[in-house]
Amino acid sequence: MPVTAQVLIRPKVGILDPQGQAVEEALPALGFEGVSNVHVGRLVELQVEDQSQLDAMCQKLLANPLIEDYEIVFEAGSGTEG
Amino acid sequence: MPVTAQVLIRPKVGILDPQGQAVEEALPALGFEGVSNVHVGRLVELQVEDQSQLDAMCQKLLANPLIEDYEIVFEAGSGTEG
Amino acid sequence: MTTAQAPHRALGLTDAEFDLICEKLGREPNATELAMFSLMWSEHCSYKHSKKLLGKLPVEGPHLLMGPGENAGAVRVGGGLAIAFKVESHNHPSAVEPFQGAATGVGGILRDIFAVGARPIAVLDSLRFGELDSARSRFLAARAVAGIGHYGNSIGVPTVGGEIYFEGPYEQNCLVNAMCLGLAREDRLIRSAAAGVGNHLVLFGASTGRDGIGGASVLASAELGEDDDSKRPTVQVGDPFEESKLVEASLELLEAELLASLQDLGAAGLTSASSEMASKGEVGLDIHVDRVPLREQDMEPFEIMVSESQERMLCVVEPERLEAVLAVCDKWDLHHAVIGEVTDTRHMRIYDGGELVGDIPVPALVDDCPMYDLAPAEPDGQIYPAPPRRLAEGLDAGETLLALLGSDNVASRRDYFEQYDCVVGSRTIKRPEQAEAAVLRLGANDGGTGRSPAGPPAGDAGPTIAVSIDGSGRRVAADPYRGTIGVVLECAANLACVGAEPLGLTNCLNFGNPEKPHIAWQLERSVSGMADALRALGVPVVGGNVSLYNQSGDGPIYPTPVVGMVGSLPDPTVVAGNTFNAEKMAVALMGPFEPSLAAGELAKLRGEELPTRLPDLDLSLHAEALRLLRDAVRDGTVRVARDVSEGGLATTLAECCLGGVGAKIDVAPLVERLARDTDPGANADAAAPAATLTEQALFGEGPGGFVIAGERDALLELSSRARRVGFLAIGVTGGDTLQINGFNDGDSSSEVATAAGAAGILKEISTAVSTIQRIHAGALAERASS
Amino acid sequence: MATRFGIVQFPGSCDEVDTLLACSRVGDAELLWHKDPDISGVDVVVLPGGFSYGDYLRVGAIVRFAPIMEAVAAHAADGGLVLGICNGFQVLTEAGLLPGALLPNQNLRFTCRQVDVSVVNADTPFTRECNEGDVLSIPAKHTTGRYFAPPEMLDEIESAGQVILRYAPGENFNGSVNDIAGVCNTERNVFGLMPHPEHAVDPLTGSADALKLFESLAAAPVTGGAA
Ligand SMILES: Nc1ncnc2c1ncn2[C@@H]1O[C@H](COP(=O)(O)OP(=O)(O)O)[C@@H](O)[C@H]1O
Ligand SMILES: [Mg+2]
Repeated sequence: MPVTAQVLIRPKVGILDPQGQAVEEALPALGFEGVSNVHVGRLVELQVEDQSQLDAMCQKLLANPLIEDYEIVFEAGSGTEG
Repeated sequence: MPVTAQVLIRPKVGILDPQGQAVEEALPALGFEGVSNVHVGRLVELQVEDQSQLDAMCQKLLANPLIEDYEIVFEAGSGTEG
Repeated sequence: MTTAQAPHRALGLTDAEFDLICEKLGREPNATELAMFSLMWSEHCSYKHSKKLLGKLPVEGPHLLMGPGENAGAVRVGGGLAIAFKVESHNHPSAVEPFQGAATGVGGILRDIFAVGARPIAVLDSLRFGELDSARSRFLAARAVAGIGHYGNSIGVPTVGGEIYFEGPYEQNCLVNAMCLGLAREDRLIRSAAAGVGNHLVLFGASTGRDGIGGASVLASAELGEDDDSKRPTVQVGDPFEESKLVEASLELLEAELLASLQDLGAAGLTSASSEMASKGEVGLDIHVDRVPLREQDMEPFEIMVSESQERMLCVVEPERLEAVLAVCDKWDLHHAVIGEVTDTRHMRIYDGGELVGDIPVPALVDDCPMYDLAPAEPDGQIYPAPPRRLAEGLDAGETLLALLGSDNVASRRDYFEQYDCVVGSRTIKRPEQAEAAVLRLGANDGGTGRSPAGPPAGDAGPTIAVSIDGSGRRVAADPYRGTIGVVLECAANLACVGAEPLGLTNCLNFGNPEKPHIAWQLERSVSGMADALRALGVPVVGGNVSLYNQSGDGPIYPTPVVGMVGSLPDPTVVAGNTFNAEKMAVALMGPFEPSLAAGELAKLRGEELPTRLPDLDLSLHAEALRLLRDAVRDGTVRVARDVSEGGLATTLAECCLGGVGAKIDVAPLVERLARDTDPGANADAAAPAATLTEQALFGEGPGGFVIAGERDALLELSSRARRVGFLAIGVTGGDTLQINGFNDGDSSSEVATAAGAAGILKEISTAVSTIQRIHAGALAERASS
Repeated sequence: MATRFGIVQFPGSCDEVDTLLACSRVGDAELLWHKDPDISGVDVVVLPGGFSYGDYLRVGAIVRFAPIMEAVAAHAADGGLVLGICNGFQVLTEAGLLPGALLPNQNLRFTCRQVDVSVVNADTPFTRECNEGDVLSIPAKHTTGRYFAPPEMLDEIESAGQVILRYAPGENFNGSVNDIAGVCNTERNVFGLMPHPEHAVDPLTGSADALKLFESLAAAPVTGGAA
């Protein structure tokens, strides 16, 4: 049974995140105050036959472990936690 | 109390997603079989004072409704940290 | 901190160096001071293994405005304008994280250029990776190229040229060298010496994080006792958007004459930038690290001093101009802070919240690093293994030509350079593949700053310059002295092909570990070769960079000197192209070309071992040939010019056909000349076997050969002037095939004399131009993307 | 009186001086600062190429909130001419001044290539000096240039003659729907295109084919503009 998974990829703590900074600075100009700690990352959604492979996929392709952290999330009801 | 939120932004269904395709095609070469339906989107994480503003922020800035769908999540789902 | 813990060793300092530091200070350094010493006494900052050698290079010339020692050198190009330029390596960071490593390499070299007050107007790159059949090499190449494009494209500086090659010895240690050119009015060039006791030291640009703290992180763990995750060193990430604001702000500050001096923050961050400014100005600096805008909390003073966060500049400002300076920073939304002031102490004093946390005499930090003599020793034989054989046996000349054209080091680079914006700035007259060197006009936009709205007077393109970057690994590995001469000659050749006179050269010496005698020998011979070639050409070195320790368990890289040359030319509308563009043009081979198969592309594809020596050459003859060609391009005699490089004459001729026009070529004259040269006095049939000579003529490599084309009568006239340097009429353009004949393909029984005779055509290469185009275009792209 | 071009300089703009030079070949041109909303006296507003605000989050997304953008929108609403080139085109779609959106190139790469585009509609202020069917050689250089509009919108754009430029056969490297290289709004006073006409105004640097587009603008009667 293929499982649907989400991979959330975000800049590692301490790594420059110019995108997050840019968004944070743009929001007040739009009238949205009180927003902080903005970070922009990537979202990869996929269906896998063998969910045990996901971690290796992240390490090898989906994320860049040197500068990014990743988190694997399984869609509710579509599998067990890895 | 500021709330931490995740905004998941994904390409609208039906719009060609070459990034997703590229990932899907690269995986078998790395020895990962059985992966399908790959889509690549964006993840925005932020802290907001007033969570009722989030939807407007998405509409106005974080997503482009013509080409993207978005979803606001307040709690990270179950998952494994990488 | 005691020597027993030996953090200095982890920081790359020897015990003797550590003792010397203690002696200079009269005590042991604290963590902050040790961190600063370890950076300033590193090879990267002190050139402790290469400085003595570099003294051999000529640094004077009629066009020189600023020589080595400043952030970038500069030459005069006419019209009151100067070109500042420099090449730098970012090899090690690119091997770790190729995209960010290459991107920040471009960011760094851009800052060197605008630090001297010049607006960056062009980038070039020189890249080396392992063979493309390695997945790692494909990944590194693809990501490094993407990173260079990302930075250059986003900042609006065109990448106008470069080179990329694939060889086994770069598998573990790729080379990513980037060169930048900047334009300034001569009178606007600025130096970095700090001056004026009491002046403010202002840091502006990005905030400071733990980027690239690298080796110094041992101090963190030493101090903290254990590996605190939040303190680990991080990869430098580039932000070209921040840098584009930094360029504009810096140039605006200089234009308004608000700065006493300006300096970029590169490797070794604030430590190197500030102490070098102090050293040059013979002053002291007080720096308050608590005033530095930080991106991360709880940074230690030493971390702030060594951080390599990108996109930052340091300047010295007189008190009455401070307000105006900060206003410009605000206009461009840049962080800024007065982090210190100029003193007369000649000490670097580092304060944290008013507390003195470091105090080092400037000379000790900047000038007193011990200089080492190399211990060169020539190896007994070739130290590099033969490459694997890639070519089937028994190919005829036509098949060999196609194999070469499709090989990784010869095939079209379009797949790579198309990822670079080569047109932004409206200066690019010749883009990649359109000529042997990139050609740029300078006057189109401005009087030097590039942002003045006034256009040029009608029809005035201003001064025109040409630029090329070239390097060699395999040929230098075969013979560091002659190989390096070949690199300089190739770069000069590329300029001559567009009619440009070389004004200055920058170089990056990419070598292995200089403490090993064989590497020291390579380095010594290579620098000697560069010096001799430059003296013969009358070209000075304006600056450069040394990247050593490019070495891993697999051994050292090929020794790889990379040179970039800038030249000027009088008329931008008279520039030779590099493909045949009309029928019935006469084609000639000009120059003191003595092709040899040794160390060439064909030898590589055949898996042959490298020789330990390349043929001798007569430098004055080469210089004369370059001058003749340059003048012949300038007066319109030569319309098409391409220097013979990888894959030899046949490959070069095929590349000349890429524009769609073919040619009929007779190589007999060259074979004949080779026969004469091989065994002067002897009669032809006693010389080397005809097949070998033919192969040498078709695929042999070496400096000094030019395929040129022009009107028949004009070339005839040139031939009489060019006799001394070598001139052979070899054919005529036209048709849709490349036909090369006049040789004997492998039939050892026939004689050279027969092959040489126009009547004695035994076999020929006859290849459709469309086949040449397809093979040249397709091969690399396919392999690289697989 | 010469047509007055105002080229908006955003932080991260790259081609604003090139555009300024191109415009000054046919009229008066000046740079406008993104923080200054006063654009009075300007006949044609040009949003140049580049990476405004770093193109962070999504190309053209953040820039549309620059102080000057309100004035640009007002200028457009008054019938004033607005030209968006590359990043400027992306900004105009994000700002809702032009229909559709720009997506990442099919090849997922920044690609810099001289392309042929053909003039589909010569009856606009931007193309009046061209003839329908003219083929122009212009450089394109971008990572996010795949024009997209949902089917219904696309039908409307096509039937209203809003497609002004199309990539010639074989030239559509980014994968734009219907080979669209440039579109205008229904009123035909706002035009965006991915290729860079400012880099095709001088044979010395490759091509002068796009000069016609600037000449069209210089020849266009001034219909509106912010007071
Ligand atoms: N890494 C690169 N970056 C930019 N341009 C490149 C790169 N590699 C090659 N080029 C360009 O591609 C063209 C062909 O490269 P190359 O075969 O090395 O030329 P040549 O042998 O004539 O010096 C040249 O115009 C060169 O500037
Ligand atoms: Mg060459």
